[in-house]
Amino acid sequence: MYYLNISDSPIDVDALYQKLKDPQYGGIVTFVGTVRQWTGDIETRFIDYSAYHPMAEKQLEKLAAPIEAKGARVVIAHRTGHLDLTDEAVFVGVAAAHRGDAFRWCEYLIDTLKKEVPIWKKETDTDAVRWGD
Amino acid sequence: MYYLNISDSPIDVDALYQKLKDPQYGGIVTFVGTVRQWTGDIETRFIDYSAYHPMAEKQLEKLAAPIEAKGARVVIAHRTGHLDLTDEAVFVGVAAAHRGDAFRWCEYLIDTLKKEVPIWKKETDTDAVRWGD
Amino acid sequence: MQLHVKLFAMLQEQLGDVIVVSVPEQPTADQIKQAIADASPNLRQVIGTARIAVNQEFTASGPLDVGTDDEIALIPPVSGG
Amino acid sequence: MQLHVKLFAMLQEQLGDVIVVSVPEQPTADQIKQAIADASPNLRQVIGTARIAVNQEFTASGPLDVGTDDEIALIPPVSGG
Repeated sequence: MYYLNISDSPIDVDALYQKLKDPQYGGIVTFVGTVRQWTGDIETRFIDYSAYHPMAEKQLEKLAAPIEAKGARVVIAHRTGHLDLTDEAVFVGVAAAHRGDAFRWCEYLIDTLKKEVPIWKKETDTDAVRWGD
Repeated sequence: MYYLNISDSPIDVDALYQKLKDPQYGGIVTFVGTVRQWTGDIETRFIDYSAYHPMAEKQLEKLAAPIEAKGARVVIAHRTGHLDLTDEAVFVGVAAAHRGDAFRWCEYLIDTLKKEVPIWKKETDTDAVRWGD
Repeated sequence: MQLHVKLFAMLQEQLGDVIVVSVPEQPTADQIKQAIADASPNLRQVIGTARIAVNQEFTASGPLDVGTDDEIALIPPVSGG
Repeated sequence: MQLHVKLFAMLQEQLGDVIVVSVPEQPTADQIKQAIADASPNLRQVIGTARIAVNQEFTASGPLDVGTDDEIALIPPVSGG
């Protein structure tokens, strides 16, 4: 069964990874998005993430359910609040019997999360504050 | 700089993940292959992996170097010896500025590792012992 | 009909948690957005790129069967991940 | 010329760590494999699917400039990962 979490707590990558381990799966693909220092010439100091919580959680369920229905396991966590450089903002993990599926579904989940889940970043860069990306 | 390891020691997923974190990278994709219980009707009890060590390490370097030359970081570990169900056999991680690249390169690395790196598995299933897959 | 519309991100910073707008019965999402933009013309561009959610679901085009009991939200382009 | 060829996996289990075979000067990989298969006919099939490595590099087709100082290995289909 999928595990989904949006909260201000730091993302514990190892604990989330452990939720994906199971004798029935041979391949586990994870994506972790961290706060990057440079985007071209723009230097980021920190990021604040906010969410429309109940809707964001519903949207994650809509993403996870069809992948789980194919027999895989899905773990997604997104952090909100204040994040410093290299802090994990998002974890998306898929465990599946076959690795090709795990790669495809993990990338689909992060791509779709970035379009369909109401979470916003407010980036404090050295020169300005920027919403979005 | 890449980190490559082939040894009998258990794979410490979290320690390997930590090697991929860096302010210059925003996306980290990892693949972990674990010992799966069922392959169709065949039930696996445990697996022994062996390697042609110096050549396997050279082959991993040949895989990692061109990806690192594109500005990414590569971490690969393969365990040898006796592995039980759910034990990690292989870890392949790529950190890159952009997540699409990280997904592509991680999958390329595991696909190529499975074809070009002299490591062998001897699977002890409930009905028979099988080499390869 | 008056609707309470939840706001988020830069719109929340500029306009507060909720904006109250007057719209026709069974408004379309575009009519709701238009009413918000009319009240905040300097934010017209970002409001234009936002989507309307009703009861925590993105809406399709066409008239929305919404009343004062429904939870309406204006969702600016998301940027999680 | 006599070559010492390292063996791995199921071939190592069946035939030991090293097999010594006689091959022409500048043998091709296929000639080395053929010499090993001639010595172990019941393993002909797996030897046929194996590759030859010289000094820890897979070989291309064509004559190999190998002598007794080179490290020759017979690499059965790999199955790591």
